[in-house]
Amino acid sequence: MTVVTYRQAITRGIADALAADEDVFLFGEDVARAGGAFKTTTGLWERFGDDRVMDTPISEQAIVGTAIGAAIRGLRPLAEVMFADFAAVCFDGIVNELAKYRYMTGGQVNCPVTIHMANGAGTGFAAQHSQPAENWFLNTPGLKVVVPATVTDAYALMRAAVEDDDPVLYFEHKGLFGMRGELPDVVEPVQLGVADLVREGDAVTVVATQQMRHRALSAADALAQEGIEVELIDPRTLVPFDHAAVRRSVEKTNRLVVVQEGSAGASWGGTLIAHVLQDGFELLDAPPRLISSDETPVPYAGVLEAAWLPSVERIAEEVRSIVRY
Amino acid sequence: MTVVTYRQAITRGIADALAADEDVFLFGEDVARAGGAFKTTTGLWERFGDDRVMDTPISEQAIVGTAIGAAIRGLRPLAEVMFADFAAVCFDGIVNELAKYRYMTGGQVNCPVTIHMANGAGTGFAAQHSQPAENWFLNTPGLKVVVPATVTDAYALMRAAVEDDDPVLYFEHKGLFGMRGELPDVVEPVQLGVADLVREGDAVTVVATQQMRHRALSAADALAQEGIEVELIDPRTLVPFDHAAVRRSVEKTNRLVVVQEGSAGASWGGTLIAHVLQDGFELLDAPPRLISSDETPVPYAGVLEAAWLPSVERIAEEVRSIVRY
Amino acid sequence: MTPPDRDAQLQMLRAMHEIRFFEDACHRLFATGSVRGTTHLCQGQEAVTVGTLHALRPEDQMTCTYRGHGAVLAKGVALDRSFGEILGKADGLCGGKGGSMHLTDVDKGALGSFAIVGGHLPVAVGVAFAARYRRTDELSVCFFGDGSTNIGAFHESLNLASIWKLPVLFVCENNLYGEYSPLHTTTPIEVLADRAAAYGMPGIRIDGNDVLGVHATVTEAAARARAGEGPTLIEMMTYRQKGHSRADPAAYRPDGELEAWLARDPIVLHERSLLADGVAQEQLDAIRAAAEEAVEAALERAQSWPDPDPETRLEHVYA
Amino acid sequence: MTPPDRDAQLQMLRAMHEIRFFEDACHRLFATGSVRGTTHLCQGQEAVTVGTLHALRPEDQMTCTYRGHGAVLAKGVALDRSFGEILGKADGLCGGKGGSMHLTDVDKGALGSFAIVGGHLPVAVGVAFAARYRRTDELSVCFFGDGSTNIGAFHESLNLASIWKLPVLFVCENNLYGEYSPLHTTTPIEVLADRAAAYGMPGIRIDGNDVLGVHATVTEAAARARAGEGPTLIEMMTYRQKGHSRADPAAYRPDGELEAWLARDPIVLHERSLLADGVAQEQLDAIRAAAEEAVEAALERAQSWPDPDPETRLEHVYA
Ligand SMILES: Cc1ncc(C[n+]2csc(CCOP(=O)(O)OP(=O)(O)O)c2C)c(N)n1
Ligand SMILES: Cc1ncc(C[n+]2csc(CCOP(=O)(O)OP(=O)(O)O)c2C)c(N)n1
Ligand SMILES: [Mg+2]
Ligand SMILES: [Mg+2]
Repeated sequence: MTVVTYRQAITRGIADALAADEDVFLFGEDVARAGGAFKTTTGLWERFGDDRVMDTPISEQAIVGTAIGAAIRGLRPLAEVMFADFAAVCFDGIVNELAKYRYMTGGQVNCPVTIHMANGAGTGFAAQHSQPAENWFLNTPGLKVVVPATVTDAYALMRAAVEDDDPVLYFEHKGLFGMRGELPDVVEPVQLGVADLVREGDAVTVVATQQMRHRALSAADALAQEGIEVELIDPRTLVPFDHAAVRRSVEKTNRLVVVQEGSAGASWGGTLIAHVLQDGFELLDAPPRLISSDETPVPYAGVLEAAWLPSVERIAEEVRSIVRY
Repeated sequence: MTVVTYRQAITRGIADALAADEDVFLFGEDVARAGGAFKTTTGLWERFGDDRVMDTPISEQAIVGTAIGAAIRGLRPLAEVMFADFAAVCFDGIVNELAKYRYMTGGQVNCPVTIHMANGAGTGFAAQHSQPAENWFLNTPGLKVVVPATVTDAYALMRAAVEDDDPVLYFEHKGLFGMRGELPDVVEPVQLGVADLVREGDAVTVVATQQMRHRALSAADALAQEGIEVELIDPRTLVPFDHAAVRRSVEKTNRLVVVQEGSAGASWGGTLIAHVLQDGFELLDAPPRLISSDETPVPYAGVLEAAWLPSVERIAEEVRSIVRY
Repeated sequence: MTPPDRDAQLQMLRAMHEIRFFEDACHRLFATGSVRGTTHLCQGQEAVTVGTLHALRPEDQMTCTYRGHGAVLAKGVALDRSFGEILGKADGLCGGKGGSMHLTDVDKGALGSFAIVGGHLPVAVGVAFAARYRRTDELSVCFFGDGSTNIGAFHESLNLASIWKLPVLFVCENNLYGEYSPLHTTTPIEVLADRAAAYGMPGIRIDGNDVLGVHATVTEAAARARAGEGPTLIEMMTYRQKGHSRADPAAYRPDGELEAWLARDPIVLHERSLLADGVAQEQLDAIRAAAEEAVEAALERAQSWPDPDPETRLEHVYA
Repeated sequence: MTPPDRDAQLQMLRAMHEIRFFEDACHRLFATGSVRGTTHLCQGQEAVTVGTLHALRPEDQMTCTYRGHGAVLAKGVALDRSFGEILGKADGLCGGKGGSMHLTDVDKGALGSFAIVGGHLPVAVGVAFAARYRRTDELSVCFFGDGSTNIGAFHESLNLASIWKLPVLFVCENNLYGEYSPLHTTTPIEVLADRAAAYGMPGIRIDGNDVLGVHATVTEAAARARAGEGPTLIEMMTYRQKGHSRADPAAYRPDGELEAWLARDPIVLHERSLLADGVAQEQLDAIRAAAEEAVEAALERAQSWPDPDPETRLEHVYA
């Protein structure tokens, strides 16, 4: 057991994946000599060498395509796409080639590609470097999507992603890089599609990921002072999604709040609410609530960006209003 | 009043937009001499000439960027991106540049760009040429999204899109190109964000767009034989969305079914259900239902693709089950 | 580097005939509504794919486009299962999920037909990367059109392949048109092979209708690639004898263009060279007839196959 | 083509000084936490933007990158409102919505700073298109880095600009690095200007630290563009004296590289040429001091401005 940062947990996850399987290689812009734009790959080039860890030109389309080609020939590429926003320049590779390759060929190939990228707002990078980009990919069957929020999950989900035989988009949240936590020496493997029950409670089910999980937990602590016990669930992976875990919880609490970074349109939070309401309409004693960001791009200035993100106070207030409904 | 096809209505919409404003120009791959891959621009090059109607190289990134640059300098570009699936190769231009330009600059520019593209499944083009791609864009504030289903809307929404001062993605549905309908000689202007009440009824509110609007209408006709009167709403534009129209209807019917082509994850249908349930929880007497396609890419073979798309029978059956709930 | 022997040359003729008959059959099938959506035929371009793939080894890996029937067949994929896929049959190559634009037979090294222009070029780079990573002798070959050299993925792929000196051959089938637009209306240079210089890569333009010339050039470029000397861009001049897709009558062609190219039909040219080389006309005719028969028999078999079970549409999304 | 007169040359010196002091101030501000996220500085590259934009007209239109402070200031944008934006102030150029990577002042023809590599190249093509469409004499100029020449949008943009012979200048600031990677590790050719040939476009490599040389080359290319002869790719060799962004110490530089380039600092070179031309040292010192004072005063003003009202975050999404 050591205390490490979320960033270091990612690095360790990648290192152990590289060590465990010679078919795994890491590549992307500045991941080798420079150790990554976010320093999530520090020391890996030194340890694994030129053959396993490679810098690329600024060519995200080539990066994603290369990963696909290598994967169908039996390798397990781990590509870095730096800021998740840049996934837009290789969107075709991800949604039209990677996600559909297995299906279009009638199952002739597997695409065990992992793409890891830095996600989310709150760090002052403005509109083109701050998007919670996971929502772009959720209408595209064929992809798996993971969104770790803790040190342990950052590690374990990286291992699971690389070992998975399907394409996995691994979103690490920029706002969490410096967060510290305990990482066991031997981390229990995590399955994709299994939620984490962060906190038990009976008053309301709150579902949140990444940065919002931590804010929701702070809100839950505050609400506990008022006697409101929140049950907090972090799905950890958006595809596959652990609907059973949310259902179990809502059966108990009869209330549902989803907290997400990013706007509401075509988002995982809206999808979840629609799903729960379709299958468990009678379960809810109060309206579902989607707490999300404004319907705007991410602004730069501190006061603007802070207001854009759901705050602990806002989460507490909205949860309170649902509980009191 | 003449009877024209949906395809011809688009062409007339573009022609009238070009005729009405010299700042409008049309460009894209094979739109000029060839009249468009879908023949939606037939005759326009002959009529408006090289200066107004231009063929481009196969370079969607350049097409979208050129539209942006021209728009901020005061023109009203109308770009064709052929199959909507190809929007993936210029996704960055659309979501990171076009959608955010005005916002990032604090309102210094407008981007009156229209991008029209052929959308949807059912015509045997397989996974990379059949996606209902509108859902890719709904988590990106800054874009407007229109999805005409009728001859008149195809015309009127094209005019409204080109005249709008914001970026508009205009999705024409491939399955409707040959559909015939009456087009008035002078078409009433349509505002973006105003739904069409297709059919009145009191038993259930059904919301559907494009191809699914027509299937839902057939299903409604069948259900009427059984005494179930469906109220059918076609929002016509997904952004802005006419939430008031849906609310009004659900207040009357107390039941909601959304029919959409494409899978459920991060879709407009799920978003709508979450929205209605949050704001009108007490209105519903039965669970909301999202009728959508399978969670797979679009398959090629006729029997497979037919099963992938919600059929009239399936729509009728699911609506019936909600009404009988 | 020895040229292909007589037997190999006759096999190339047979392969070209099979593609030609296959495409003619597709044309008919599309016209009669048995092919859904669209289909892009390659009559006239057979020497490109046959010359290239017959110069390579079975274990080499190939990617191509929606206009890929010829490439797939030249890679040795079964005629009947190819027809089956285009007809959307359960025993088609992809179980009916892919169709005309996505013929794939991984076992034969026909890794995929891609329908997004440029989409497969980076994939071909990755295939070559895997070969190098595993220190095999395999090579990756990638077919694409003239118009595709204007899309971003082309640029990124050639650049990366070159800086990493990967064993990949980029074969540009210059058939003078991208869809309906003549190349000169979209592309400010004439010789596309010249683009290779932007990537420090050799670029060669050759006659793509001369199957032996194609074979020779590819043999040389393949040797370079296998020796670790990196990729080559080979522009092969050829002509699409039919329209772009579906029922396109190709009315945009200048007068006489088609006729001039028909006179340089790759099958005719190859037959002429074989005749000059002493092969008897009867043998050529027999090869043609055998090819036709094989294609027709394959089509009949494929037509007799059942449709896929609708439930199979839910399979193969995830591993 | 006459070279800039003495006065114009002194104005260029002043402009370079202002950029240098501005960037030094940003460096301090970032270190002390007043700048959020990141900032990319351009000390050492001032001659590129100043030489280019002083050779053009005020009505010409400019797009640039996240490393765009120099380009924006050289286009005549106010120092205080630029600082204000970087500090996230209500009166910043973009009301605090854009920040360091998105300085924009449309009134001055500073059309935007773009943070996605390659994202603005097609936009620059569209700006030139509008000029031609409206038959104005305006020109579009676009700055981007060496590393950006490997991205797909570069390829598509130069190709389209060339086939349409649009009035756009593509200025590649070759500062030897893309982020932390030296160019030769990512790019298989040495002279990026050679890529112009792939688009049938003239490509020129020049010394980007010689402000008068830059001025002369741009003047010529601009004349060609305005005459309807199409775009030019100009590669300007220069050096990024600081790290890539934020607190990057640039430890990856080979020994002596920085020192060699500091000896060729564009401001030093220009002062030397002015001295040789008979300008007095005192006058040069006065210009430097005035620039420093202007920058400091602008910073003080900007720092005194209020934060934006949080409600303004909801504005400016739609027209
Ligand atoms: C990204 C993208 N844009 C446009 C298309 C539509 N399209 C299909 S084929 C084609 C022309 C391609 O021309 P070329 O590369 O010369 O190949 P050819 O068809 O001549 O074999 C176009 C534009 C596409 N499939 N993908
Ligand atoms: C599409 C995309 N990929 C990666 C990045 C991250 N990135 C920012 S700057 C940069 C290096 C650019 O190098 P160059 O073009 O030489 O410009 P310079 O920074 O040297 O001015 C990279 C890779 C980005 N912003 N956009
Ligand atoms: Mg072609
Ligand atoms: Mg650089």
